[in-house]
Amino acid sequence: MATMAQALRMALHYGEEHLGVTDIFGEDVGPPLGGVFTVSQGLKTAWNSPLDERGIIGTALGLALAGQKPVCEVQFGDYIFNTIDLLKLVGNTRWSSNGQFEVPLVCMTIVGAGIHGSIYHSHSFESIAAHIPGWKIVLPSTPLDAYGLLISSIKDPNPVMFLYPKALIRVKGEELIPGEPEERELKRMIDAPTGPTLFHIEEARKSWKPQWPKGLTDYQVPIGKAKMVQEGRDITVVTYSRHVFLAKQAAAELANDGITTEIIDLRTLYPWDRDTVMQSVRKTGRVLVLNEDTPVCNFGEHILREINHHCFYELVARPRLLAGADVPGVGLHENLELASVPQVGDIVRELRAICSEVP
Amino acid sequence: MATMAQALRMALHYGEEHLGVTDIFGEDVGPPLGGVFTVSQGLKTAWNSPLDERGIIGTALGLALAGQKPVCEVQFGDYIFNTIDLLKLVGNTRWSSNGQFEVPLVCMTIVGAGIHGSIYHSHSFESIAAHIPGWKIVLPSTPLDAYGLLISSIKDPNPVMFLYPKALIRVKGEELIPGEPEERELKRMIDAPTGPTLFHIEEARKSWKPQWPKGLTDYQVPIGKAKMVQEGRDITVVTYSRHVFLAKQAAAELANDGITTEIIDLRTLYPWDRDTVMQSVRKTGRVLVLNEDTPVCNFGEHILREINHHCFYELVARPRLLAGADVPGVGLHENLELASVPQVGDIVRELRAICSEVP
Amino acid sequence: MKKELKLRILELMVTARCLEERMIKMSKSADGHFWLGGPGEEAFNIPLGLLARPGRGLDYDYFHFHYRNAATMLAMGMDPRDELRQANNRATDPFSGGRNFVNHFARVEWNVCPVTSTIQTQWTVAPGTARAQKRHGGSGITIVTCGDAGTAEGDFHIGLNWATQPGQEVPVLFIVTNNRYGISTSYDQVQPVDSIAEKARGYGMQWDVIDGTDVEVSYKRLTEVMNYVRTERKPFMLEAKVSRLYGHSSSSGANRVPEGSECDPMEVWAEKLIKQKVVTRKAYLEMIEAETQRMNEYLKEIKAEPAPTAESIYDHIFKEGF
Amino acid sequence: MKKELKLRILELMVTARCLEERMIKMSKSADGHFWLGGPGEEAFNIPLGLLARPGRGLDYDYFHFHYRNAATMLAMGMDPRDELRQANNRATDPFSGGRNFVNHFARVEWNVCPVTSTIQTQWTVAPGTARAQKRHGGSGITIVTCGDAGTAEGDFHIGLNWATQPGQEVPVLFIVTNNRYGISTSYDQVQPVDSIAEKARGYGMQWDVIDGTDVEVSYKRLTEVMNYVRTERKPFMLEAKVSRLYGHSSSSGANRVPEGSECDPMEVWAEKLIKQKVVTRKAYLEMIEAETQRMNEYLKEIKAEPAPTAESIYDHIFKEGF
Ligand SMILES: Cc1ncc(C[n+]2csc(CCOP(=O)(O)OP(=O)(O)O)c2C)c(N)n1
Ligand SMILES: Cc1ncc(C[n+]2csc(CCOP(=O)(O)OP(=O)(O)O)c2C)c(N)n1
Ligand SMILES: [Mg+2]
Ligand SMILES: [Mg+2]
Repeated sequence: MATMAQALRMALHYGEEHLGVTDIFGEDVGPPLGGVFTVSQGLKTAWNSPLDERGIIGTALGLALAGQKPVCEVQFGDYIFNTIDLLKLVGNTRWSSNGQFEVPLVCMTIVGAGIHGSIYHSHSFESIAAHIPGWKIVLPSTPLDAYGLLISSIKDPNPVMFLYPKALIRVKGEELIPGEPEERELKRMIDAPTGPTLFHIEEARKSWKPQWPKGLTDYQVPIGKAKMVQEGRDITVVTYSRHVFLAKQAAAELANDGITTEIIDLRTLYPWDRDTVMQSVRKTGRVLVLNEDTPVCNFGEHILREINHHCFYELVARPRLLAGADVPGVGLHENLELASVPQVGDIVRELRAICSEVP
Repeated sequence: MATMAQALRMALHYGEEHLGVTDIFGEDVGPPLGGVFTVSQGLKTAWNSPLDERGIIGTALGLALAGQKPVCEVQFGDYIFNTIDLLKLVGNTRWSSNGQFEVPLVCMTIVGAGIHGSIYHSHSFESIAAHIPGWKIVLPSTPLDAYGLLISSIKDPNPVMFLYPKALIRVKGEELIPGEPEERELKRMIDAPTGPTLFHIEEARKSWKPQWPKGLTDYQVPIGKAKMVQEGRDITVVTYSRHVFLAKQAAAELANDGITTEIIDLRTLYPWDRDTVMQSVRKTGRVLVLNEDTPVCNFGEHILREINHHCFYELVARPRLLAGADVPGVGLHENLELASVPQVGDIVRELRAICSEVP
Repeated sequence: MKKELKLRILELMVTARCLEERMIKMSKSADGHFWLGGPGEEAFNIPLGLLARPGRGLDYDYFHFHYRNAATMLAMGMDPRDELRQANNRATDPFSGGRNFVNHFARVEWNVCPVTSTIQTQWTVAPGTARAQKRHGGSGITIVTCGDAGTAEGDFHIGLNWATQPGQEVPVLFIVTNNRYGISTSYDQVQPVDSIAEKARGYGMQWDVIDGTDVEVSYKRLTEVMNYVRTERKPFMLEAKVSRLYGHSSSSGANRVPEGSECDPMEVWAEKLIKQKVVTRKAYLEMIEAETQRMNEYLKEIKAEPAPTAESIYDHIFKEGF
Repeated sequence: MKKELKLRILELMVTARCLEERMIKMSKSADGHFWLGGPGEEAFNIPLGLLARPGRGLDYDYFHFHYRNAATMLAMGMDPRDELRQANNRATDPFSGGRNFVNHFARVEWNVCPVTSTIQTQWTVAPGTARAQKRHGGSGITIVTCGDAGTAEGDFHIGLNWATQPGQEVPVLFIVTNNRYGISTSYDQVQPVDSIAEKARGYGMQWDVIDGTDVEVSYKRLTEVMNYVRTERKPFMLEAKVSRLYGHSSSSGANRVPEGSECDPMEVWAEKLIKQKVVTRKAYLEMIEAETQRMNEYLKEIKAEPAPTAESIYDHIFKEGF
């Protein structure tokens, strides 16, 4: 099965070939590297930008204003925070011009902890992103969703912030992407040759051309639709990204006690799927919102507010948020990382607490 | 009574004279203007920076690292969004260096709508600010609190984000600042002479020197302490800044129906006064959180989460947030501005809705 | 320069000035709330507009303006009523529907990208439209303007750097209108060197500094440099020294600077044309009178147009139903 | 250059190299997780450290380093164990308590400001410490380093601009160590001109470009320019051409570049000193052997030191009880 990096690469290729993508760019996005996580290897419109995130967002906006279809990348979500004013401009351009100018761009950036990334390769970005009006925001957890959401993002004429999880970028999927060849075959076809040093890599890739799978489709995951990961009767977990998998592990533990957990993978954070969430909460009456961003003005607090507003009298226990610790960063040592972002044990603890709450 | 601008100016003067403030700087902060809102007129350490917010925050950080005590200004909160990465660095410097480096700086910026400021002179900043770890955040609503909080901010060895409301900057206080002279006298003493053009202003101010009131004190409003603006039995409003006054007007309307409203002015947003808020909510069982920032990942959602967590079983109605509209900006025309940020009528409507909610 | 052109420029100067003065008055009442604009820059901004190629799409020029470009817009053919509609924040304001401050243009039919209040960000956006133009071919260029103080932002460097990438030089005309002030802060307080444009050299970019209060100098040099950018498909940086006759904005005293303290390019040009007998003093004064009158009437007219509605705040955030 | 100094520099080079190689090995196991550092920059970075004046407060130099300055820190007197403590993220890591990546120094007793992962922001902070130093008087200066690719950020312009404000020029030594790469992107792809330092001219700032793989050139020019900054109290920009012998970081293949493709300044210096009979080849090889051994032992030693605890994540966010 394809990894998320391969899935994204195939979706970008599909975008170039069939959806009018004109520019895929960012730091080290073009040859020879094709992205620090291999996402943009072998793509015909990929190019290397200067090391300058403001210039990347600004140029993407300019390209979009001139009718192009850019997909830009900020190498790590940790380095997007010098562009917030520009992201606000991107988000308000259509509205400020009273509907005259479209800004059909996609901004991709990799987020989250879980790989010993230390202070500056562990940041979440969704909470601040969601506070910026005018953007749609997606954050897939599987290669198939990553493919389908990227196709949808490219097709969307509005700015889309495409976040994707660092910890899952190399994880293989469990579902086939339409048109995806067999695993080793896929690797042979679209993974660029590598080497011990940059010099070797450059050399090896000079003559290399990817062989793109013929059968790729415009398979889409609609923006705004959550995924029911597993159904349950007793409690709902609303989460996304890496924590979908941690939630599943926690749910498995609770299952031993006969507690069944419903898990919702939001996939899109703006606009998010209120229907699926509210329906589930109405059924279970108990809910944990789970993510790894820091807890003050956390996106989960937004979800909680809406849940409270719409399901207050149906809740049988306090709804809760389990988020990252309120600290300035994720420390490098494993002890620090594990204590800074929710782990399976923490999730189990919270789920049990909610389930055992007696009003 | 002093306006908030005069109160801040006096606190800055006190800071220069008695609390070791070394630099008060920002765009147009020094002579001849002394700040676009007159806050820094006549101050001996005030100087004009280049038009560059990143440089302002970076230099403030550098000065603080070198043992100075800078108070920097970003001319409008609307223009602080190109510095978020630097604000994050300021907030994580002490922690990242394992406690070695102190960053004793104050960053002042004026925020909020209410003066026909259009898209870029109406922004709120508290929600994003509160998401950045390592900062204390204050936002006064009266000249006396502004004075006392600025003294506390300067005395604090940690970075403090000093937000203050555009709509109230010229409003006179109702309480005397310790050592404050009579109103006309104060104006004569510390307001710089003005003129029809910049040329006249420059000329007039060449020979001008402020006469600082002798009796100013280090009157402090402690960071982290909310103010009980008025007591009530039926519902609690948790708010701050300009909306304290709108809440009072709304409460006066409700009083006609015999509903009494308790109003809390948070004054400090990080760390905020959980005790005062929870105590009030436990008493009234009903709560409206009120501010004018946009609603997704709004600081009020953070407060609501905590209220829900700590007072869930004491609430007799759904707690609510009344915030700004989820739009990319505040439009210039009055119709737009009034529709974009909560007005008295909106507050009355929400308060009535909460009070009439029957579980 | 042909006589007709000379006269046309004078007429545009008068229109621009009368329009701005009309809006300054509005800013002092509830009619406008606020003003900032371009009196003192007309001798440069009008030639710029006359030489530009407005239109929609890659065959035309793209514009990323500062908030002092009303005269440029007029020279490009803007109906002064449209500007008044924005100043009076009518729903009919074609640029922003009553949302944005005056002189914050946006006109998709002319490739006029939304003027942003955030100083200097336009320099970071401009290389993007120019990159699309370079790829497209033809002679369309990107024109971006800014003030002197704003060049302190990092975006100044970013614009120049992205416009000069090896093998990817893009056709941007970078313009700094240097009025020697940023609000109250004088050039001498914050700028280390005599000219801002000189920094372009460090990027291997051509540059020049001109007297932007002189119509003929501006027209000639703009013709040359626009031709260079159009044909070489490379960037150029032009700094124009201009006046700021009404101060920064209505918030910092929109009153004429003291007589003679700054050059009024309209007066200078009018005197020149009177001397050259291109126009009589009487005709010039009548022109001012007539344009003042016209603007008053326009204002009356547009004030009757509908105001934006409360519900409209939600319009145009996202494109739906694609 | 005295013989003792020559030998001292070689020793430091060997120590720095053996330390980095020790850490590269660690990065391939759970001992380190990650590595990036400075092999290839020693001929420049060691003279820099030897000529700097570490200490606490305004009478000393302030440092805002890039993540390739380990050799500088060693030359300033750093115990290699401290670096290993960070690489192995021990609680005893004096720079960050096991929180930050290797080569992210912070040492308040030496005015070494925290190295940030955010490329180039240090250039926006440096004028701040220098402003305090200018006001204080004396000869303390601020030293800030960065790579070539990072100079594309707007912060590059900001640093130069704030350091050259009229009447407020501040004593900053701006250093670009140009290894002609940013991760995988070559200098030629993204830099429009031959030298980065030349941009300083546009700010009225002195500048120079040197061969940073040559010890004597580096030592001499650094002596001169540091003297200029110390005494003139004005900024200077120095670009040093250096090698990147182990690639960008452990994430992009921390393996030696192919033999001969980039100059190894340690080998060059050793050959020179062998020729000059300052050292024998045997002594040099023994030195490497001994230092490698020392680093292995240090690692064993520090691995026994305590790990940071989970609860410690909340330490040092705010200063309490003031
Ligand atoms: C990023 C940003 N910072 C601050 C401001 C506030 N501001 C508006 S205009 C201005 C001065 C601009 O001066 P200059 O660039 O010289 O242009 P001029 O107004 O003189 O034409 C300032 C500081 C802003 N609009 N945007
Ligand atoms: C603001 C920011 N953007 C991106 C990165 C990711 N990154 C780390 S090092 C690097 C390349 C730096 O190249 P250069 O400035 O030449 O320094 P060198 O590593 O070559 O010494 C990049 C892109 C970062 N750390 N910070
Ligand atoms: Mg100016
Ligand atoms: Mg480099």
